[in-house]
Amino acid sequence: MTERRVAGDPRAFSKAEMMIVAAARALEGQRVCFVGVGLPNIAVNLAQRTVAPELEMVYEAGVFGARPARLPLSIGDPTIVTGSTAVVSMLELFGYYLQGGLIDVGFLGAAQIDRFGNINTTVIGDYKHPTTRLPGSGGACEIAINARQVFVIMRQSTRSFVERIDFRTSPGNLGGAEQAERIRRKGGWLGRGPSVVVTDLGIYHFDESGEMRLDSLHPGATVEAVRASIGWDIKVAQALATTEPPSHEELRLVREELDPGGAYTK
Amino acid sequence: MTERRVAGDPRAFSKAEMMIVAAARALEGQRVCFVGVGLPNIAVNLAQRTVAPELEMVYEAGVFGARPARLPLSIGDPTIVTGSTAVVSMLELFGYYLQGGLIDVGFLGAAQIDRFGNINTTVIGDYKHPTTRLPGSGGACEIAINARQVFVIMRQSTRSFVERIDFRTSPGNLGGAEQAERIRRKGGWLGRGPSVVVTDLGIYHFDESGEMRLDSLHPGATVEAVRASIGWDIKVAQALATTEPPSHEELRLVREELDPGGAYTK
Amino acid sequence: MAASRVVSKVATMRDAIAALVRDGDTVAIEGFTHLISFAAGHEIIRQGRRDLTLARLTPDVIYDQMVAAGVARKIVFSWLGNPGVGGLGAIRRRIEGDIPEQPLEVEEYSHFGMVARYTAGAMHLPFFPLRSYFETDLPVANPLIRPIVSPYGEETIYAVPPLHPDVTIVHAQRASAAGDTQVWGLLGCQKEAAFAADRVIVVVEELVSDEVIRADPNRTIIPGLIVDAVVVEPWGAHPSYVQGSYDRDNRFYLDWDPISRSEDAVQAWLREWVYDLDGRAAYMDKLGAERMGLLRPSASAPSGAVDYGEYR
Amino acid sequence: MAASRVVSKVATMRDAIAALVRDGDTVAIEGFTHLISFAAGHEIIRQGRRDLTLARLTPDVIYDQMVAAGVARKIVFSWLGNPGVGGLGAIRRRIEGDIPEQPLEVEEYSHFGMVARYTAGAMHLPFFPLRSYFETDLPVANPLIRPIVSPYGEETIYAVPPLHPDVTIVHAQRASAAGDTQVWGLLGCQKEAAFAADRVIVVVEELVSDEVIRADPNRTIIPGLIVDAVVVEPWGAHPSYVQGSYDRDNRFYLDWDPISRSEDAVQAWLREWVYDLDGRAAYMDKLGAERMGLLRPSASAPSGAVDYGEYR
Repeated sequence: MTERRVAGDPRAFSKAEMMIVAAARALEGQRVCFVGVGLPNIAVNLAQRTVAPELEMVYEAGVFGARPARLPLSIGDPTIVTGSTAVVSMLELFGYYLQGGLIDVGFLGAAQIDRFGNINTTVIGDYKHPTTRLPGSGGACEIAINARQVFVIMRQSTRSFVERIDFRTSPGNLGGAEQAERIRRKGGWLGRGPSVVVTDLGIYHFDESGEMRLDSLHPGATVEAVRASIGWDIKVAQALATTEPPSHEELRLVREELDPGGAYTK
Repeated sequence: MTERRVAGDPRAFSKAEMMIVAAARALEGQRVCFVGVGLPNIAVNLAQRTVAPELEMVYEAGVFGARPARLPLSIGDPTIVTGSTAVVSMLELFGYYLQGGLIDVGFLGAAQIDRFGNINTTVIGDYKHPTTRLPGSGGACEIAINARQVFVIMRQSTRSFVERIDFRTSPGNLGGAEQAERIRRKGGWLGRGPSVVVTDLGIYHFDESGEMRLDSLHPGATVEAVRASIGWDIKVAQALATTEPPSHEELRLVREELDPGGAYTK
Repeated sequence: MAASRVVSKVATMRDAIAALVRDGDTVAIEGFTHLISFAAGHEIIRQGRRDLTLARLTPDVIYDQMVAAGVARKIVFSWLGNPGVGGLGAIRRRIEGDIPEQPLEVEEYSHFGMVARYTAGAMHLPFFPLRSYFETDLPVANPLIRPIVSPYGEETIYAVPPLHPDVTIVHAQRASAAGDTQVWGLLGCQKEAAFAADRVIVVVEELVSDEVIRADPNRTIIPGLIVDAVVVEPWGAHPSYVQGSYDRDNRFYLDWDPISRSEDAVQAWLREWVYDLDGRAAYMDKLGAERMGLLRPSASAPSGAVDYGEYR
Repeated sequence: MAASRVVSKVATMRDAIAALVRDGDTVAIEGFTHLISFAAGHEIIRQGRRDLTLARLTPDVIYDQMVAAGVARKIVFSWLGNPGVGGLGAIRRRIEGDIPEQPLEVEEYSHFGMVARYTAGAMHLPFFPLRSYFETDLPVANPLIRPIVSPYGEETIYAVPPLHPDVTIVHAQRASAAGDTQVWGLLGCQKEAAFAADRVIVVVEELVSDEVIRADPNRTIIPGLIVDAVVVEPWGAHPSYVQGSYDRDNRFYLDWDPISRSEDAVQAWLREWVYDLDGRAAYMDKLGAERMGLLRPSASAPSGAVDYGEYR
């Protein structure tokens, strides 16, 4: 069954599966997670079924404490409603839950990210005359500001990990940790910004200067492959780890329960 | 049975009953009424049972379209909830219904009123060292500003109808119609201010200068009695009317259905 | 007590759109994933409205279709996509300048910004304050997002202006003939969008008696007071969904992706599914009973009842 | 999916107040006529808390009792009275200076102002804007009510600052052991007061399973996430009421009027009904079954159920 994913790979899992599993594991010990659209959705649902059974999933559509019986394709699916703890208006969700400071982790995807974790999901090219029009902020801008910390999951390439993002939709560590700290304190932000980035090649955290650092390589990935797919000179941890491959149970959950159609893991 | 109310009165109704009946009649043709605490409560409930069966009663407690099965003693009684059209948070009631401009008539009581319909329900005497501490604004301040028009029901005396109120809790026609119009327009107020005052002696409207004018005397009341209980030189309509006495049905509703204990009509 | 004589606001979709949606209007068909009135959007296309400003947090497939049909000159939004699937081709082509004869203006916020705009509209406030937009390019892209200084302690946050749609259209599980409307499941910002609007059309799965509404007043999200028309249109939200009635038709959203990539395919789809049909009943006939059957919930999940008590 | 291991927050009233209400705290016992936790107020009196700032839209009889007992140094409110009856004597005497050894500071708003303050607190906003206070003496009496200029078009309206209670206490029909709380009937501003608070105590008529809550998630007003203690105290709102369970005890409110006029009578009442009893069960015993019987709703008024549907 695993063959259809990565033919010939002895470990028998895809890069997308590794990314989703690693992202889910990052939620261990977290309590309240705001679930972004796309890849975060499957990662957070996997975490609730594995490392974080007490995780409260918050969907911007207005749901607190979701218990989806199936993986929702959209983040406003009826399965996130039935059996949830609370369904509230979006005014309350964004006002009382998010801006009120109750979200431990905001889990976002991104089209472009820079070394300080600033995110673009708005346009490629000039705003008024875009080469590519992307979806825009949705809730990402306020999640990045108000969630206590931000996790990011995205595929990496020189088009997505760039020296300079074309539009800043969601603030990360701005121009560096010192500036970001000063501005967050002055503005009374509740969020401390980005803390983990999980890609199809590895796991990154942010160092004291607020800059992204490769801390763990996924099985089969190399530092060279990482460097070749990042638009700046990426910092690499001295004690670079190797990500534990997906367990049988993690793969089973992804393949049989969460994404039997392979929409996320192709 | 009427004897216990006004012994010896050939017409057999009390001044309080006349006041409540006249106030209820003033609601004829109105659609949405915000019901203040105290006398407005019985007047509006009577109106819904007589001249204004389609009247939508709004209670600041968070009820739209109340159909009280009994007269509520307090304006947060359970009988205003059961069978109502909508129960909402007070944020929505005050924000979307009142400030949003959906209230045709705000029906208020008052401790002091001046010739321009400005109202005091806060203190008698100095604010910091009051002779008498009154309840305060409650919702009255915002009702006076945001309801399309304001009706007032109160007993009159030289202590309540005064040349100068001790504290302006709820704005009426300020220093006169011209000033009030200018300020309302500049401030984008939705309300046009007070339009009717009903007392135990008569019915008042506001003339072009924004000043109160006696337009109708209740049966048994005299202009002299009115003048003796108002702290300024009250204007009296040239064509002074006499208020139609309460009908048998109006009295029956007040005495048997709405206030069998006589709490409002003593 | 005297019985209230309620005037029925029940109308056909055709009559409601004809009477209440006008060229040049700002129209909000709201509903976050849940309860999106595709039926109303299709009727607006059929009646050939022009120069609309279309407001919605997530323009979704319905605005892709409406923009493709040429009804809009502008969209006001916060997230532009086919949720969980991809992009909205018809809208993107017009924004990216591929169809120069049909330019499309954009006015862009974040989700909370859009919700706050409707809320300011509903509350008749000149602005709504929020802690979004700090250190982003959004206030540069949209100068209507403005800083505001708190009167307490000099803190600066951001404000958005009120949004007052000329018409808000919402789909709901049920309403009375007077327009008192009840919803369960995701509430989105329909209440705020309705209170902010000049005119309101409610489209429902089921018309119910006043007694059903009054038995559970805490479920009422929109009072008939602000409703201009009640359209009874079962399945009117397809391919969006109605909690407890039918599922989101994810296959439709997935199928839209390749259609949306081609202007010709979109126009062909509009001919087949909108112009050549006279309304929602014909659309559902064409969709077919088998597809509808697949969208039924797998089982019922009753809420249970609560007791309000009689107080006489 | 993995079952979530819920930590129970169920506590006795005595333990909850002992652990969560501290001298000098700002305490909000909210509930507009409906669901006022008299039981919590009495326990605070019994435990002899001091220097509290008591916030509430309508201080009501419960704050009259608490102020008479000397727990408060200040009240924050918008309407000070015994609704439908008259005044609150113990509070008035202290404001009017009749008991100079127990001065009582006042900070006064309008209803919408208080609601807006809790809302700003819940939303972590530095202020909330509103169209009240124009041309009144309230901003003079309370300089925390301040003008604010809109960033759109120069319009000036008013603002109020956030209110962040140290503890908010609400009564509700039901909650789970985790603190997920559901209410029907008047909602007041309990949700906003709870989200604005640092600590939250929920007092309920009935403890229910997680399944009851999750069967109707639209009725949840407070998530267990923000709740510190769940106290199961049937009749804990008397003489206030619980929709569907018991009526407002209007006789109690009427009887309070003459008591409240005399400081001695108030102190005697507190001895008899608070200090000499060890909790709510003893209070209800003393009130008696006959009185309780009179307060039952005259009949049930069921809401009816709705269907959320299973989606697997």
